[in-house]
Amino acid sequence: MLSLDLFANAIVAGVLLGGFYAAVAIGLAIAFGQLDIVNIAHPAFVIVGSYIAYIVNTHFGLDPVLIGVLVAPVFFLVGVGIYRIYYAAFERTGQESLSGLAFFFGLMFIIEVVLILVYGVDYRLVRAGYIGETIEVGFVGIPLRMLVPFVVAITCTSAIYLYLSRTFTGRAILAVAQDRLALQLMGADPVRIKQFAFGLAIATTAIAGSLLIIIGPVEPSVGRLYIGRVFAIVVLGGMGSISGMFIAALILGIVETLVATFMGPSWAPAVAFGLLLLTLAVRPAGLLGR
Amino acid sequence: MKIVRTIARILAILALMASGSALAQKPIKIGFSMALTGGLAGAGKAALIAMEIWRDDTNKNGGLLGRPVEFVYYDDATQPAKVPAIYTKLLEVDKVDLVVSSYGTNEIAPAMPIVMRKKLVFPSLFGLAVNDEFKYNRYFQIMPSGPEPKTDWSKGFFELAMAQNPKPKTIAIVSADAEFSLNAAGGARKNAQRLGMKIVYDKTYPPSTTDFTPIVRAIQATNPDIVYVGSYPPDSVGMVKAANEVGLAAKMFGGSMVGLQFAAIQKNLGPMLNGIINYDFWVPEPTLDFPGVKEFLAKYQDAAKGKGVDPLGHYLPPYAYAYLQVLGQSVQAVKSLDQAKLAAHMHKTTFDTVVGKVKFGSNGEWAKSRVLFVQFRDVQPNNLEQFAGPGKRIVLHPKEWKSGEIVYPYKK
Amino acid sequence: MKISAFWICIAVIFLGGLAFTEVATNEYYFTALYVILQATIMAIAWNILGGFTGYVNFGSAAFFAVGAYTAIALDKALGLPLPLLIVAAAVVCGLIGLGVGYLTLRLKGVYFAIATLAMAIVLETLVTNWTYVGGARGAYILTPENHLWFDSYIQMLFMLMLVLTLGSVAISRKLNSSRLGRGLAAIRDDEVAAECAGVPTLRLKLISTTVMGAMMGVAGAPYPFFVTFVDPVSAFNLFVAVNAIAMPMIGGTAHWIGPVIGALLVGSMQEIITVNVSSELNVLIVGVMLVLFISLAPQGIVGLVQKHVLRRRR
Amino acid sequence: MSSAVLQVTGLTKRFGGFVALQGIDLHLSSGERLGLIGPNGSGKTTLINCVSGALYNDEGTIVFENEDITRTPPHQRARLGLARSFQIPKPFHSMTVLENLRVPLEYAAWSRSEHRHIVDEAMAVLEMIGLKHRANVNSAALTQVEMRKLELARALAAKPRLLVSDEAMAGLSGSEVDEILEILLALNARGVAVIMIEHVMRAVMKFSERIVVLVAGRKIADGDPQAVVANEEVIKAYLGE
Repeated sequence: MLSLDLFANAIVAGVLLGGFYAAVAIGLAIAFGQLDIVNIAHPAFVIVGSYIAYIVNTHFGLDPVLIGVLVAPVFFLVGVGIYRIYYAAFERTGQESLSGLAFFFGLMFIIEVVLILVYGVDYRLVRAGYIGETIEVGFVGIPLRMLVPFVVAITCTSAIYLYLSRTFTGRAILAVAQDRLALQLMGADPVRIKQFAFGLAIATTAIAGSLLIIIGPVEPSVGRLYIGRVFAIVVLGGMGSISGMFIAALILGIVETLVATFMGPSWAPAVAFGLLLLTLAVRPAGLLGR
Repeated sequence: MKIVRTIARILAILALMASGSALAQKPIKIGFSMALTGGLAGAGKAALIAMEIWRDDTNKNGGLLGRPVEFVYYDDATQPAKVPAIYTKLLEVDKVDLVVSSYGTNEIAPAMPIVMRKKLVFPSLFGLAVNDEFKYNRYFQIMPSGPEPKTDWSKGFFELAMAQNPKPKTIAIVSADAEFSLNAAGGARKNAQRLGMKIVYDKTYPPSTTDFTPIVRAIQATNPDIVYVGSYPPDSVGMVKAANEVGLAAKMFGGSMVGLQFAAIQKNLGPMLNGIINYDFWVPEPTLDFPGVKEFLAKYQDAAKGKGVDPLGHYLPPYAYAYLQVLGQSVQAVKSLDQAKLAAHMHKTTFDTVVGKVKFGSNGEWAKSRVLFVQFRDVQPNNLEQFAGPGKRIVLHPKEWKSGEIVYPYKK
Repeated sequence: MKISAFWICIAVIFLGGLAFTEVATNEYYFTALYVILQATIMAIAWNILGGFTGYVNFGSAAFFAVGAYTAIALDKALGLPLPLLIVAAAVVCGLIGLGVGYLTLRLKGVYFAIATLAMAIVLETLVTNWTYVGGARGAYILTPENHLWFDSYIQMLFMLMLVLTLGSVAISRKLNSSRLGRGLAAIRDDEVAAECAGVPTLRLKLISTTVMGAMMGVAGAPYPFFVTFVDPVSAFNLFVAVNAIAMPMIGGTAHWIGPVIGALLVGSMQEIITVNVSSELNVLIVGVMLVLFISLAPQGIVGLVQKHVLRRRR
Repeated sequence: MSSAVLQVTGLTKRFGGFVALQGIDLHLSSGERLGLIGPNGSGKTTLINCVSGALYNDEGTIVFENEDITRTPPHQRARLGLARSFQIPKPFHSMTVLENLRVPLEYAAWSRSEHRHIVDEAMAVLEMIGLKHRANVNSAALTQVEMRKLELARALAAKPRLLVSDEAMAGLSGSEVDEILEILLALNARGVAVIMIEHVMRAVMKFSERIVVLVAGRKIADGDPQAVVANEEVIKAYLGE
């Protein structure tokens, strides 16, 4: 049963899947990891991204990834707007943890239901030339449907990683998580920085959404399936750490695929979340905790 | 003046109520719950459109027993927990005369105890083997799975397999962790064992699975002759794509994949579907051209526009129309709403419907299975219209409805 | 004197419920009320941990489902009567709650919330793969013929649920307005300070999570007999979890009456909207109400009333 | 050494590889007023965290009123009569000032005293601390100095034998510092031993009967305030070389 090519294929598939998970989780790694905003509606925004990719793709035949990139600025503005509400209602009064959580919980349901009211619950798909094609490298097959999201995810993650570590605003975002005072001394307004960072976090969901719909069909409540996964990844990766998040996403992808291949897929979610529970219980700081 | 007018009005109403003619005009209310939101809403909404077409058709022809037909229905949101409340409300508050079921096993079963307590006939829409548990003699299932639903379901698939030369010896069974697909897979398992096939892979996967390639690869590694899949729409799509990408080398591939019957998914998958042998209930092949079905579909396709439901409506809507036809024809035949008489009539009669002749067995399932196994053939990319006509989904089984020969192995 | 007023209230509601079963013949009311009462117990239970103690539980549906599945398993294995099934569900879910309580040793705030989410998924996977209770296929429970002296089974279930709800209210009130309640509130406000003020935080948190778990199990145990068909997807329904959070938040989390008000209000509204308009709007309205209340009236309805009363007094 | 309230012996605390406290010995007699000083990061807060139980020490023992409390959880220590206040006030912000005091009265002091008139007792504490007029105000609405007072009041309500006051005066004005100082002295007059951690040297010198100096996790001086302040090592640690 444990043949080499099966194993190699499982690892490759896991890495590809993990890359995609990273694209979904990166926005949360910023919002939750850096800004301490528990945006449980994050996957719902991803689904909105998927729907926009679906609509534009069906009407104009644009490539989904391109749509995601084009729509990202709009999402950025939406994110800024949401942060303003969030700041005014919760953060300023210092009751963000519990109430903020419930706020995003409600937001998630509103997004989902509005999508259902407008588009129904049918599964939506996109068309793109590469869907259905496979590259064979030796005995390892790489479906382009998974490879494209992986490449986009890597690009996206590295861009954000570089942005956070190399630019002034980026470092200010990192600082917001750790030392507000230092940030103020640097002459930056923490609220503006957080607003920008949250906008950035939401902007990534536009791209993640387009990747999701490339991989498989999407309907409004699919997002719920990702809540657990993305939080697992961010926590496993150690909250603020982008590289930790990426490694965690890969681990989750690989574990899920290995379990699906060798133990039976029905145990995959339990293993993934068992892993999360274990991490939380043994090392709450995650893999590369701050 | 006002008082006089009021008294006059009351008298008029009383008179109306007393007179038989007015009573005859009182509509017959048919009550049901339907999944108009939630996971099964796509199907539920399509069913509702078909049912409304039946209502309008019936009323155009003078209604039932000379009375117009009226629907009372509520959305169960695909939540079984809502169903009991809806049916009690239908019976206790709305005082409906007849009830029919919602769509799908999970939404039908919770209504059963309430319907059973009131001893009502219960025409049901696509529940798999619900009555195996309840053994209710007034339950009638329009889905043609056959007298032993779980095993009859996939019998045709295996008969097709056994007719090949050389006979396939090994089989992989994979299904989603959910009610219908597990039952379908369970039936397939029994059939395979009965035929002495070797089951080389037998696993389930959770509905939340994103990537199916690992599963297909694991199946491929066991090198089965046949791959039998029980899946729901999103995973059916994932499975077909993954099979295509991995280059699944089985000789037969398909089975009980829900979703491949829907036009939008067919259009998206396009040529990837070619060769797959999957169950279906109605396809536009000449052998299945039952009286009335074309007219019905024309009305449906017209009504479905812009409603976000299946635009062609081959799979479920004719049956949603037919289960009301069965009920309506029975009411007309026994000339009353007496539930016992209706039940007796439904048990003994062969009904003529848009889905052909329907005869129920003693457990309320079709007396003889008519699960079709169709093979996708010659499908072109990105084209919805092609599925409206014949030639793309060839009926291979049962023999009476056969419209073409099997392509075996499935990828030429 | 106040205590007796509360108990008189409880007794009146109980007798009112009994009288209702005598008077009303329309079974719909009992079914609808059952759903609302079930949501009320869930809301009260969630609030014991979430509102009083300050730990957000996203896994309410898991406790509910485990309660339901405990009932199914024991009904199938031993054919126990319903009251014993409820006790068993309370014990099982209480134990799970106890385990969750130990999680709080290491996990605070958001981490705890995420852990409960993960726990729910792990439990759902376990039940999905547990074929004895039907696994993913679901399980049927045939409604028993016997319904004591009530006219129908649903009337009996309704009275049972009413008694359980009243019991939950009493427990919740006890936990809220006693010395224990102040200890829980201290934990919610600042756990370290509470510990230093002599509050045995771990023990109180364990009490809190155990009571919460047991109560949710109690709410779930009669569910199979109510719907007659249970599958993991419907039992682990996220909507159960949402309601359990939204209802106390809308009603007000700090006071024991908050979740009761929230559940009765939102629950009846949901029932009316489901029947008259559509279920989508129903979820939408719950979502919008939740967001509005949290942003504009974080203390919930109870908070609004308190504010209003205080202003009047001045 | 007869009536020791607190006896810390050889206390060591490490965080990973970093040694925060190294073999600290600390003795406190009943009713004594001790000042604990040291530069930032010298381990003062870690030491009182170990004493109050928020952290467990890796080596050494802590004996409180002849009872070994080295492994006793913090709430048990509070019940024995060991109270602390926090550097950053941590009021129970959903409660009124009065209710804030009920928590320690009902928990920490519960087993050691009569508890028929919780409200009266709480009011008495508030009277002493000068917060009586604010009793029914929500604690989140207090001013900074009132928060500090509440912090002390809550520690007092635990009816302690030993109070550890962690920088209760940081950032307060001169008159406010005097107010707090008065409260602590009044408390001490009732026989409660006090460890005061403070950067305000004026207050420390005025208050302490004895001063202990921590530098980089080690105790470098212990004795009469004047003598300690004159100690060369202490001056070096504070002023640098």
